[in-house]
Amino acid sequence: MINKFLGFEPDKEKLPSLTAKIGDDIDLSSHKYQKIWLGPNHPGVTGNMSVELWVQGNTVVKAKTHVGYLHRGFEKLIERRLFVQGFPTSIRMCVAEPDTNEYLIATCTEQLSGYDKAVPEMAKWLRMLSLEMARLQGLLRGVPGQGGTFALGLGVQWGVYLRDLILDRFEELTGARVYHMYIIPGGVRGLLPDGFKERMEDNLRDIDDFIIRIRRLMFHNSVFKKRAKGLAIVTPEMVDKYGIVGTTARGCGVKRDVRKDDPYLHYEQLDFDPPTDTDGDVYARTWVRWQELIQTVDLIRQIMAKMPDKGDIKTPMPNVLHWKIPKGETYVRLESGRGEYGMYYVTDGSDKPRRVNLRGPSYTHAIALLEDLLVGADVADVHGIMVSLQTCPPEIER
Amino acid sequence: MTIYAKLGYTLLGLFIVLNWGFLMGATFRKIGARLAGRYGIPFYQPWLNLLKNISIRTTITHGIMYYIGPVFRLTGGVGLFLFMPMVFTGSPNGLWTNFSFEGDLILILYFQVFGMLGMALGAGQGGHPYSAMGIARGLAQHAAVELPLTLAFLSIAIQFDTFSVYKIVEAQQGGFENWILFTNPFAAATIILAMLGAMGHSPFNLVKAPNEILIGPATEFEGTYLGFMQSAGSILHVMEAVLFMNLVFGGANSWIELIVKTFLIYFWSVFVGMVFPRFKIEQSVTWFFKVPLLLGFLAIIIYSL
Amino acid sequence: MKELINKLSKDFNITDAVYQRPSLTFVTVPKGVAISLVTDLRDYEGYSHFVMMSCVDWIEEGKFQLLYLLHNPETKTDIGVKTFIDRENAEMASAHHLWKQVWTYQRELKEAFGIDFPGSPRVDEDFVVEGWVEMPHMRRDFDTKEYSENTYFPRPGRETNDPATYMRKKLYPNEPITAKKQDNDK
Amino acid sequence: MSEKDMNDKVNEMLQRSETNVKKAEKTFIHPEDEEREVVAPDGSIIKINPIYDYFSNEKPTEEKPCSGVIEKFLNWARAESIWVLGFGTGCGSIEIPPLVTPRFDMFRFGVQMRPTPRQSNAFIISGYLSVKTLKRVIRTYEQMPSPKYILALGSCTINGGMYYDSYSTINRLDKYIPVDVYIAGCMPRPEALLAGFMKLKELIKEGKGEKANEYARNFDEYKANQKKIIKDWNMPDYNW
Repeated sequence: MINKFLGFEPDKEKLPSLTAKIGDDIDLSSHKYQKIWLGPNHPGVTGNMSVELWVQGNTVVKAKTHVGYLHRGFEKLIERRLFVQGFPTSIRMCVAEPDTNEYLIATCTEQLSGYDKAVPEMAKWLRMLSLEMARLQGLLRGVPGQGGTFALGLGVQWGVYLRDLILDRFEELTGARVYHMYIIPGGVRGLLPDGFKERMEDNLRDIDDFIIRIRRLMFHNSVFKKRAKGLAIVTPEMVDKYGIVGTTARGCGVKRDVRKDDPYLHYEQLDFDPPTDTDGDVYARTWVRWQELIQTVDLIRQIMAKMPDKGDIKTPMPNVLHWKIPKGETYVRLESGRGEYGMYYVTDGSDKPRRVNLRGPSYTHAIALLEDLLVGADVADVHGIMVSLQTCPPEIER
Repeated sequence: MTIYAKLGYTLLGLFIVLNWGFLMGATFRKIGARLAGRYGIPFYQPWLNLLKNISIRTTITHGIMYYIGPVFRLTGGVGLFLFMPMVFTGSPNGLWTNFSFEGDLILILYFQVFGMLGMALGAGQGGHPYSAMGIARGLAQHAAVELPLTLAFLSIAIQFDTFSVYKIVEAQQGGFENWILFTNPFAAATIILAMLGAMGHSPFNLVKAPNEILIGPATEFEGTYLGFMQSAGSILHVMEAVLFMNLVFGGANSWIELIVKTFLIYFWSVFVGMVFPRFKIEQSVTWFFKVPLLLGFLAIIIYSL
Repeated sequence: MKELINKLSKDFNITDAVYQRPSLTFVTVPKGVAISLVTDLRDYEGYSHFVMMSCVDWIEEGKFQLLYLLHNPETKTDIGVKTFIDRENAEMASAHHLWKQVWTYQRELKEAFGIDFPGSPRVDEDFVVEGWVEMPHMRRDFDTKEYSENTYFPRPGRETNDPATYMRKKLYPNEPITAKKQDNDK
Repeated sequence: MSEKDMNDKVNEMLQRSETNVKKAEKTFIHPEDEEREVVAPDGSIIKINPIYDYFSNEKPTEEKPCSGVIEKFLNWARAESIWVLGFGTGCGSIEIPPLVTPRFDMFRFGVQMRPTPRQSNAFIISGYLSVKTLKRVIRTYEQMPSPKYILALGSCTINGGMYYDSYSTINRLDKYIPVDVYIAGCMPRPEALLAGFMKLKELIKEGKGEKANEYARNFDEYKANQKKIIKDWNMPDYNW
């Protein structure tokens, strides 16, 4: 009311219309618009990508995403490597949660060579543990990171510190800090070290404490609410139209979770319910992710309680240097921290795959959806919207 | 006291203010770091940064106004210092009253905007779209801050019937119950709220937000110019704190008191900045035009009746 | 799943169906039918979630295999619609009107394989590589190693070995290579 | 491959690169980048040739260091206040957040992040570089004020690493821009990065951080290597 009285809500009819769509050309020489580039050399974009913005005042009228700055040609490289050589290559596809790539490529090769039924119980539980730990470390960076886009850097500092602790546990389990190569065809590489569960429990207690603090810092913060509420709304109708998955879909009330829809490993033995919210804005998405943080901590506790103490961790496989997989194709998916993450794998009977194609959630979120959500947004909100869609450029261009 | 002695004391005061500004900046970055659980920068880092900036070899130019930007900003800071009585010693020609005179409150109001306008010229010639956007945001927000601040200043001027900062400080002597904080609470509340915007910390720092638009007006500045600007920023921060100390918190009777009071005043804006994200520009403008503006009107009305 | 495929094969010319998993089926249709089948699946069978679009280069047969992978959120099943198109002057009808993200896939396939999708928005723009003058980089006959060695500067001293022969040389230096093992090496 | 063979190969490549550049200049000039006359805001008519500017053919000036004690003192200041550009060019940038947070905290060594190239003097090339990014990296490097330092992360910048046979990523960074410190590993741990910063500080204090002048001296050679692989030199408007 007071905004209207003081004239802070501009009369939209007096301004040139915001009707620009993909493909429309905006006449820059009319001096009504300005073109600015956000990225790649800009701390406000997620990773190494860029967004080309046509702005009118502070309002974006048209946006174009430019990707390819991180293109390494993974799919081509894997085609000329042995199946097992593909592992170290493929896990570098997405740096935010590398374990998901390990699981996908291991399961694809197992399914096509008929070993998927032979994976031992213990290995399945350990795979689940490493996947959930990967999700946890991603969320510890991602949830406060949403506050970080609005300059609430304190939560990021706490979150990244706790993420380091989880990476320490990864180091104990797998020997590596970021790129683990823990899940291999036929099983996993190692058992839990002694005392792992106790140390993990210590860290989880710290994270519990952090979860409560971040709630007070972000979700009870009036300025954060003011920035995030009503921003970049995704409606349930848009979900199928744009192929929206994961927390972005759950933020607007559409329950899409591969762990429930297409259960893999032992997820049907765990007791959990994917959180949802109805608003579909940046605040709702962050809220869903925050609840998922609680849930992931709970899932790790459940997994550690339910998993057997000992057991086979790897089924005997053929010599990997001469391993040939019969002709076939498959698609395997899992729920990563960002949503459905899948891999299409084609073999032709030789010792190298014919085609590997990764389907990352950012592929649709960061290009088709982002370009449409940015129209009408404020320039200052672009970074917040990109992070709220969990944009991860390496999985777009591979 | 001869004019030369006065000049000497003024320059000495400027030196103290510059170093105190550097130290205060480093201290608050350390406080922020400790809050996050970090060790933080060494306390002498700002001096090293200044030296480093001076030692940069490359100089680029975008035209004459580009040089004038940092100079204007420094002039704004130094001008604010020149006409501000720093320490109250009981005489208008005291050692640390600098060149304050009747009506310096108006000049100080002008000098607050001066640096920003200079930056607008310099950054505009820089030609970078981020600079232009940053400066447009900065000027919009500055106008929004100035309005309640000016109303509060006017209210204080009406209260004591003077535009001299020295006389306002003089009127507040003799115990904290004489501070404007208690004698004119509406004006004081307006100033305390508007101060957040004037200090340029979160949530009112979209002007130089690295996430949203790189670093705003300073995008194109490097080397010595950046060193100039950072020194000017340090001086400005201290002088804003001194201004609010003089106007609301009863001035200072010694350098120690000045340092303690400016530290606490500066801490208020940093404290708010640590736990709040930043506003968008239209949100911050609206914010200043709501409560602070109403309080400012009340302060005027009460003392005009 | 089988009932659905039987039902569909009445209307569409389904030449092949592979039941990969209980929840995943790949069907093969001629080039002209693919888009209508995808539209039918989306509108009437509930396969409303477009998972991905991919292409496989079967260079031996001179064909590209295009795949449209759809997911049904109700029955939690997937169906992959495959179609084969010629490698020479590859061209396919565009499906960008069905889902909003399809044009991105088509833009990528245009760049990576050289398949043209007339009418698809921004299909001629660069997607991941910039200023690419060679043949489309995902085709099987494009040799990435050779290109890399010719274009970028390999650092002297870096060796690349075939893992199988290298390991045998290191682990069993005295063992003669039998005929069977030589077969395996190929 | 011996060093001599390498040199022969490089020479041969350079000869080919001449034609490549000519081809590139012809092929990838967008209409808005053609040489033409435009009306300036004040009404005068000026000639512009954007593509020539994009090549950045103009040789940077070589700035001589001061002498003796002064230079030592300035070098000490430079070493203790390193401003790093916040541009994550590859997957190594995932290890930058741990560096600015409590666990590894690089601020205590005087290393800080700056958002714009004009204000930073160290550049972390965090891992593999695709040709598309290399173009931006070179532009950014040329924008940074001298003296400037490059830290190259990971085996990908040393010899191509995992991507030695990729058509999209370069193999040796030091053929395109001079590198001060290489940090090996895939990916290097934050401790390794801190050690890299310490090494850089040592180099600067010894007066060996003069790679910007080396770039200016061997500008033609570097530029020829860059032009050989970057075919499309069109730059987006203003900046990126």
